[in-house]
Amino acid sequence: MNNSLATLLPGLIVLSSMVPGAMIFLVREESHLLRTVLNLFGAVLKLLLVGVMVWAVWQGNELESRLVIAPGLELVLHADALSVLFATLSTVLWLITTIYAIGYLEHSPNRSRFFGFFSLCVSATVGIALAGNLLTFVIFYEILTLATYPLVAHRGTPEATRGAKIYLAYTLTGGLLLLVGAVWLRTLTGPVDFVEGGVLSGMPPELHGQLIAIFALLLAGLGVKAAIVPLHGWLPQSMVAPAPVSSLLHAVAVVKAGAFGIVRVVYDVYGVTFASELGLLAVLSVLASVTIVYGSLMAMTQDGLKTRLAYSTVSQVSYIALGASLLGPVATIGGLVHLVHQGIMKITLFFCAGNYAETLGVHKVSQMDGVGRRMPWTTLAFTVGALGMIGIPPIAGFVSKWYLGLGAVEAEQHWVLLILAASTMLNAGYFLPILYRAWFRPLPEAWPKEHVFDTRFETMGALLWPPVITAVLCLVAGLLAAAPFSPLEWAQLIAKREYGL
Amino acid sequence: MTPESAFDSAALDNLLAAPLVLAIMLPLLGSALTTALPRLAPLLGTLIAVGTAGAAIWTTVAVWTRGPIHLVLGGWDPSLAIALRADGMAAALVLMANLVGLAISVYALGYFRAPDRAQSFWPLWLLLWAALNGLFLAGDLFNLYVMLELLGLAAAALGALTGSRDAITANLRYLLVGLVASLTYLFGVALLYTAYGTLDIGLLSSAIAADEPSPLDAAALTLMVAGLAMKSALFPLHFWLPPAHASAPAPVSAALSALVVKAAFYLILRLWLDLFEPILDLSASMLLGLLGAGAVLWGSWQALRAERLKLLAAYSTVAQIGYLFLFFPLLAATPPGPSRDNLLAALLLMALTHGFAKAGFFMAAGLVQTNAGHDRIDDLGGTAQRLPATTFAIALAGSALIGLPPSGSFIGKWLLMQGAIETGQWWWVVVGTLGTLLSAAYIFRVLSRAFGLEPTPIKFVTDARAEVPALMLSLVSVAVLGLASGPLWTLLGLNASGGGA
Amino acid sequence: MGAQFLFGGVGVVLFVLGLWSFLVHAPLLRKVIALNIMGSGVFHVLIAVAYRGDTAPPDPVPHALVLTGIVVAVSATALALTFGGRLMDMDKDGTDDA
Amino acid sequence: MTKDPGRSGADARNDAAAAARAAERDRDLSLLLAVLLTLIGIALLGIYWLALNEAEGPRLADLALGLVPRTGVDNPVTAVLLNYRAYDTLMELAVLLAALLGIWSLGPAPAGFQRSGRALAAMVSWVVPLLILAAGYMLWVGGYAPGGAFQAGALLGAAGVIVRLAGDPSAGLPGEHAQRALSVLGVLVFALVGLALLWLGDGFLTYPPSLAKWLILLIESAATLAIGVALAAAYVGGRPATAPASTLASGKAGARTEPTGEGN
Amino acid sequence: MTHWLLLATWVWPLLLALPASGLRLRGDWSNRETAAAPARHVPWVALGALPALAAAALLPLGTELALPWLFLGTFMGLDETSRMYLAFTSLVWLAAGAYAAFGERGSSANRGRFDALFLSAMAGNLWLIVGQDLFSFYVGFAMMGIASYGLVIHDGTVPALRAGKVYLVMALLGEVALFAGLVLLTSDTGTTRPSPVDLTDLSPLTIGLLLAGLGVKAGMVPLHLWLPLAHPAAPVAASAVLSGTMIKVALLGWIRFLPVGAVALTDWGEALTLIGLATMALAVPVGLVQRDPKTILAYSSIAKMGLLMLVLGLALAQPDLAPLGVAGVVVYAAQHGLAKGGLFLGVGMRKHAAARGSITQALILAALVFLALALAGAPLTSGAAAKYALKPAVEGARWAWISTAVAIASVATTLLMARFIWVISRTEPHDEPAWVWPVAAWSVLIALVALFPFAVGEPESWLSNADTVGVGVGIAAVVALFAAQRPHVLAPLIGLVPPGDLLALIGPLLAALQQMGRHLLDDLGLLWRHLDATATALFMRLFGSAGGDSERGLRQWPVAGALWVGIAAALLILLLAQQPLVAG
Repeated sequence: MNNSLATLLPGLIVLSSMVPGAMIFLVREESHLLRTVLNLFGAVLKLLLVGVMVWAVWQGNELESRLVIAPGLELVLHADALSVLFATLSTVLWLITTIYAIGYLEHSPNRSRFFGFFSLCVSATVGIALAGNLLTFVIFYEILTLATYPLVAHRGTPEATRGAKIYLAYTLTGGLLLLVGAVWLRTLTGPVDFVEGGVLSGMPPELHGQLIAIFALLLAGLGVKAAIVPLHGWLPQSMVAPAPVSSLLHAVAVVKAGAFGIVRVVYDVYGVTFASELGLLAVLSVLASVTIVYGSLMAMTQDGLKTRLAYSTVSQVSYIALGASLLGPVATIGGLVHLVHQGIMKITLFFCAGNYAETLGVHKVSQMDGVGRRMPWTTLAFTVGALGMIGIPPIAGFVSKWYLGLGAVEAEQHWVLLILAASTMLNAGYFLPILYRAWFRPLPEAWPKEHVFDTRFETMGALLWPPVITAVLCLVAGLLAAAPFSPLEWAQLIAKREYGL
Repeated sequence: MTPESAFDSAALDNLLAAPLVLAIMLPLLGSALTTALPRLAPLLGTLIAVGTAGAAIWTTVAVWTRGPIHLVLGGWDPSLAIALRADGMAAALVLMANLVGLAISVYALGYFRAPDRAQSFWPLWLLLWAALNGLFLAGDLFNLYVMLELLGLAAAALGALTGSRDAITANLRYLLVGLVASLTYLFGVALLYTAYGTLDIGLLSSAIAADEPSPLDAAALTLMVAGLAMKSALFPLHFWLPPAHASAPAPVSAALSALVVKAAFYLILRLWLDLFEPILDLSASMLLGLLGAGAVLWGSWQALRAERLKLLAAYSTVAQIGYLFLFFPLLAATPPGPSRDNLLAALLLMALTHGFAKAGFFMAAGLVQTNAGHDRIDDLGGTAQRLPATTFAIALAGSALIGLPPSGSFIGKWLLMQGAIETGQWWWVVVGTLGTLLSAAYIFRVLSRAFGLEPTPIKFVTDARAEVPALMLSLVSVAVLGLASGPLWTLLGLNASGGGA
Repeated sequence: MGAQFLFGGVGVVLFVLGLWSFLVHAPLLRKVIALNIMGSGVFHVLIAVAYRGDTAPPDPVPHALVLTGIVVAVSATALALTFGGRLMDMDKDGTDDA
Repeated sequence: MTKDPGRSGADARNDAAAAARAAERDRDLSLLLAVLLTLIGIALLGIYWLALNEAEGPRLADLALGLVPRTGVDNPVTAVLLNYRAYDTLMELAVLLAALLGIWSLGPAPAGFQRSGRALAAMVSWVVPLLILAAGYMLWVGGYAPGGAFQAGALLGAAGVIVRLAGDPSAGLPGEHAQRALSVLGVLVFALVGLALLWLGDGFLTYPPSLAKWLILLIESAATLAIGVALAAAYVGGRPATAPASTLASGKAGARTEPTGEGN
Repeated sequence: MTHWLLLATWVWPLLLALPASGLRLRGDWSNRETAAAPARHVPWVALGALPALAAAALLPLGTELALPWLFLGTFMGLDETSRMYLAFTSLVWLAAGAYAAFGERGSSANRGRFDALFLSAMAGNLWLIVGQDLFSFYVGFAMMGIASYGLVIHDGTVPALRAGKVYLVMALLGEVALFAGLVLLTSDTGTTRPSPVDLTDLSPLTIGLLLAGLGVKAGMVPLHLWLPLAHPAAPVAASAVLSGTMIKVALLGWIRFLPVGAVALTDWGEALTLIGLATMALAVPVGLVQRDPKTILAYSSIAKMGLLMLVLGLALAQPDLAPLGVAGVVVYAAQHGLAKGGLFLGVGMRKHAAARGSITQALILAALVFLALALAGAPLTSGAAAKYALKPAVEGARWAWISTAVAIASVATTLLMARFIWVISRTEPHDEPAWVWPVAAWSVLIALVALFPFAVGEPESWLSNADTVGVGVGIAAVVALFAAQRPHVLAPLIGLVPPGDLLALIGPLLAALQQMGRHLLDDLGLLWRHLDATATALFMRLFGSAGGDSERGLRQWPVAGALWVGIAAALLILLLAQQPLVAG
């Protein structure tokens, strides 16, 4: 691989959406075409670049961009297997979400602002994915907060601004705790990059107390975005955002960034073995488990479709943390692969929820009677996503669940199986009634607010295809889990490297 | 440097002197010219602004390439004559002040439409500018007094430019504060002259270092710092600042908040570090740190409670100055070395970032005010949404004020926290964290107004002459200072190897 | 030495007195006068430095400093008084809290 | 932001109560301040005493006096003012200019005083030329004896004050343009001389000994005029009227009630 | 290339599911009438099981197909057991498919849904049979389980919905337990395609979870609660496969994932035997008092599964019995699958295929009697042959009384069948047109049942079992006579135990628990909302603007000055404190 390209590529990947994003701000509101071109150009370019990166990392190349922002403070973008996993996920889903958003927001105001921040948001996410040290991570983590705030507030209704404020209060506080933790850690270690296997295991025992405190800070900071109970309060509130934003928040960006950060900290900063020695993993696993159960329980009580999905996210994302909290490569694989699987499944669900809202005005579960008749393809996609969430094979969700379960047994934490079982039951408890309503109940006399599109499809094409595509992805990710370049394969590659196998 | 050698190297001196002298004399001449030719004031003023900024850049380049410049005016013995000196710190501040000044000038072109206001503004503004450059480049304690007075008078006069009762009241108070403060400072100078018989900072510094610490040093330092602390609005002596800055016209507010306050702070820093270091111990620095902490918390809190945008910005200045004072106890507790260098650079970086950001913020706020006819935050919704570029500038500047990455103050805060943890003074971390949260709260209180149900803006920039300078300044504070602050270390002549631990 | 302390000491006292007066008295005119008294105090101290015994000529530097200081004080006084006058014109009720 | 909200009755009552409380507080505080400042004063006196008792510190006097012959003037104070520390002086002129500009920026001048009676007018017509003459002398004498631009300027200013007291609202000053030009003359000449010297290679404000005397004289003359005009104009207390002074309305001509610039 | 047929067994029905569903991409969606109306119904569903049948018939034993890229690594193959399973499963699905395609009526929109779900369940059932690894088993199991839920509630009636709910909860519990069991199994053995030898070291937890997880599907008492509700509630075609094939997969799972024949699990084996006995002991009496013929059949299925569990338990406890025992279980399962499938389909025929009193009805009734006899194990029927296959295991058991128990059970089954015939013969048919294809398919099934003993069984088995069936028929005849003359004596017994038996006991308990849980949740929710509201209000107040000027006092010169002087004094003191008062 060309050397200069190797040092530029990670940076270019971040810039490939940031630059079009910045340009979109300047686009006049009515220049629909120009904006769409910019959007898609950025998305496709990024996808191509990520493709090159995947290939390069697969070949074992080191890709790294470095920028000294101050002596001792370096912005490092580094492509390793873990970053590639997350970066690819965000990039692919961004492209799909962009198409969806273009359709979704076709006639709404402030589109330039929306798409500008939308692009920034993805740039930040990819930056998080590629961050090569804690400083870089913190920087992009905060940028992500900032870039998503306008998206959450986009609608401008009082609820939207309120939700956005709450979102911000949580995430900024979290970011600050993360910052303090990162700074503190740095005073102990000096500048260190993320290294597979961790960097802290050599620390003298008298510092272990501090390291535990730092972990608590980092976990608190990351836990806010990862929506770990009791730091999850923002997530249901931010459901006021437009559907593409929710999709992005839940599947690709914010929540994932938190979970990804936990993975990074556990594996590449502390080192999973060392973290286990410090007793940190036990705490994390308990927190994750509580979150999994709590989120599901709350989801059952929600009538709003999006809030139900939001609580579902609370629950599901903690699978990733759970995977990180179990010592052993198998659990690691489970957690990591869920990063991807939860992403594609949840984005499918949110797309569908958006379709219901946009096409029929259906916002609540109780309004969903018979939607399967009216919007069969959307509902089919929703069904795939929902069953995947429950963990029904051969959809992707099962794969994660399997590896988590196996990893738990491997780590001799049999109680985790109980959590998985409970979660499965609860997921079924809040998803299957939706499916039942959608497919088995008769159609209502009239939909709450039906929107007739000029199309022969059940809804606008730009809205219909994204969920269908992601639903197919859910199936493919499950059915071809053992095939090369599947998320599972990547997760295995990462685990192998993390454990030095 | 003996007189002979000064004469010998006159040619070189001249060349080196030119930018320093021009940076002070050009605006002074400009002030005279614009006074004499009021009709041409905007044109002349702009030309002079460009020239002055050029001289400032030249100064910085000269310092960058040749190291600190020390220039004795008149070719007399240095103890007798007045010296100008430009080291890295001065050069950095001069550069910031002049770039901000240039932006303010361009902005003012659009802001002051009424000819009589413009005629009043330009000469005073250029005088203020001359005073600023003179202050930053001065090497003589008495000359500093004159510069302080010039600065104070010009600033008060500019602040009262709106002619409203509030403005005159506030700026009369400001004038009196300036007078009493500079007299107190002068008293300290007089005591020093009594003891050491010279006014040159360099000579005094070595004299103080050579002598035993004496009570007179303590008294002089106390008087000078007390005066300057009042001028730099250190909590709780900031009482004059919010009304004065909030009632001034926007370009003036920008200059006052971004530059003038900074100048007084710069003098304290110089006294503290250059002149009186031998007689200082931790406790005195701790006192300043405590006051700084009070400023951070109280200023941010007040900003959060402020009803008007410009008042908010003014209180934010109080808080930001507080951050700068937090560095004093850290500097005192850190032995010379990379850590101390980092702290010093971080301090400067925060000052610079605040300079750019606050100026941008005030300019944008002024634009909002002009557009809306008022600046009550709660009623700004529509205006903020009509002016995307301005809101964007507020957002960017705001994130620099909060210290979110990738702004320069993020780096500054990072190093501040790092220093605090390294020296065991962890309580400053708590202060910084709380301050950051509060600042985020007040900034986003404003920004959330930009998301409403108002009509969509047609284009990004509506009034380039007014909006672009604000946007550029904000952008500099975020992007340039945040991502490329490395050169600052070089400019300061610090060991750029970094190394946190 | 004695004369020097006498002159300078008076300067110190004047400064402190002026400061007290400045802080305590509300009317602008009194404040301005107090400021000038403070200034005088400082000038006294400076002039005391210039004294080098009865035989030697005095040090001209402090003299020059004092001269400069006086002009600055005059300028500031003028501006402050104009401000005050402007305020009084605007609002006969009082001087606000300045 | 500038509108003065009319205060309601409740506010007024509250204000009254608050004022009473404030007065009481001020009494306590002034006592506290007195004690504090007394202590600080005593401490400062003590420190000052100690400092004077120390071995005589270095002084600039010998150096300054020794170099006077090379300054182009004979009066050491003038040498300091216009040569050793000429930069200070230049800036001091700028301070004066700043004050004047500040005064001008507040609006047109208030009305002048009642035109003087005959006796006063006669006296003024005698005194003013004398003052101008004395100013000239002062300027000249500054080269070798106490005196100089400031003293001269002060005399000129005093002349202006007298004229205004005698009833000329413009204090005998010329029209706006001339006034503006004269008031910046000092700064302008001073700065241009300095820059010219820099341009010529001598260094900023570094007079070649041969020209020093004349350059200083030039600067001093300009400064004198500028100071005089500035002081007089400052006394007038407002922007010079473009129109003839007599048309100024009496009373509250200067009390502007227009809203702020940014409000509209 | 023929081994790809293994893949086709389950891919084909899955692929058919999409066209069968009748979903259209384009249409006039805004029109309510046309939006709901699907495309023309095409009977794809009848063809779903063809590749499976072909595979069972054509592929040689030992055919393998490894697809490591598929799912988590898929391995398909055909051994004795799976071929037998594949054969009877595909036959039952084919017959039921024909019935579903032509016999099931109802709104055409719902038919598409039914067909798609039917095909999905079929695919799952076939996948788990041909798949030799545990992932295939679990995928198939789950697909089948979830899709069946849709089949159970298809009619949307209240009993169907209730049955569906019970089914779903229990099926999910079963799946979860199976999941955990398989995870533990993988962890214990380190492979996902365990041979019996690999399984010797299974932990008790693993075995328990596997038994319980599959036990739900198998109708193991007390996990059978869903079965008597769900099987009758489903449409006929679905009941046929539910009872005929789907419950059998539990046995397949046990055979594959328990160390049958590899090691003696005495405790577990005996426990399974006793549970099997208990299952029979409960199912038959309860079945006898049911009204609905399909419920009776369902209980019969439970009883039969009990029998098979019993035998499997014996094999588990005594490895020497395993080869014959497992073979017997498989044969019996096949026999029961075909016969039970036929019986369920026959109920549908009886109800709808022809008018009352027609020849067809008579023939149908006769066929039902034949099937019932086969199920009861009458000589010359498939039942006799199958039961004969079980004999070695039963007689080889350590517990001698097992044979007696089995014989009693045989008698009881006969009684149950007699009760079924009694009920079905009194059922009023409501004939519908166009029943040719279902009847034809059914006839083929019956023919297969009739041929079964001669194809599979050994000749000596043909005439076995006459005694027990004879006793049963005799008792039945006596009871029938009695009942005909004195209906009021036995009448109160009918319906004494509602379908789902124990559920009636558990129901209130669950309801009470649910109530409590809801209260608790409500209270917690209230508390949380209160806290949340308080926090939010506080937060909003912070963000809200404030009035007043809090620095008015500070701006008073004496106040500010005192602070200033105080700070200066403090600074001075701090600075002086570190140096001697008199310098030098």
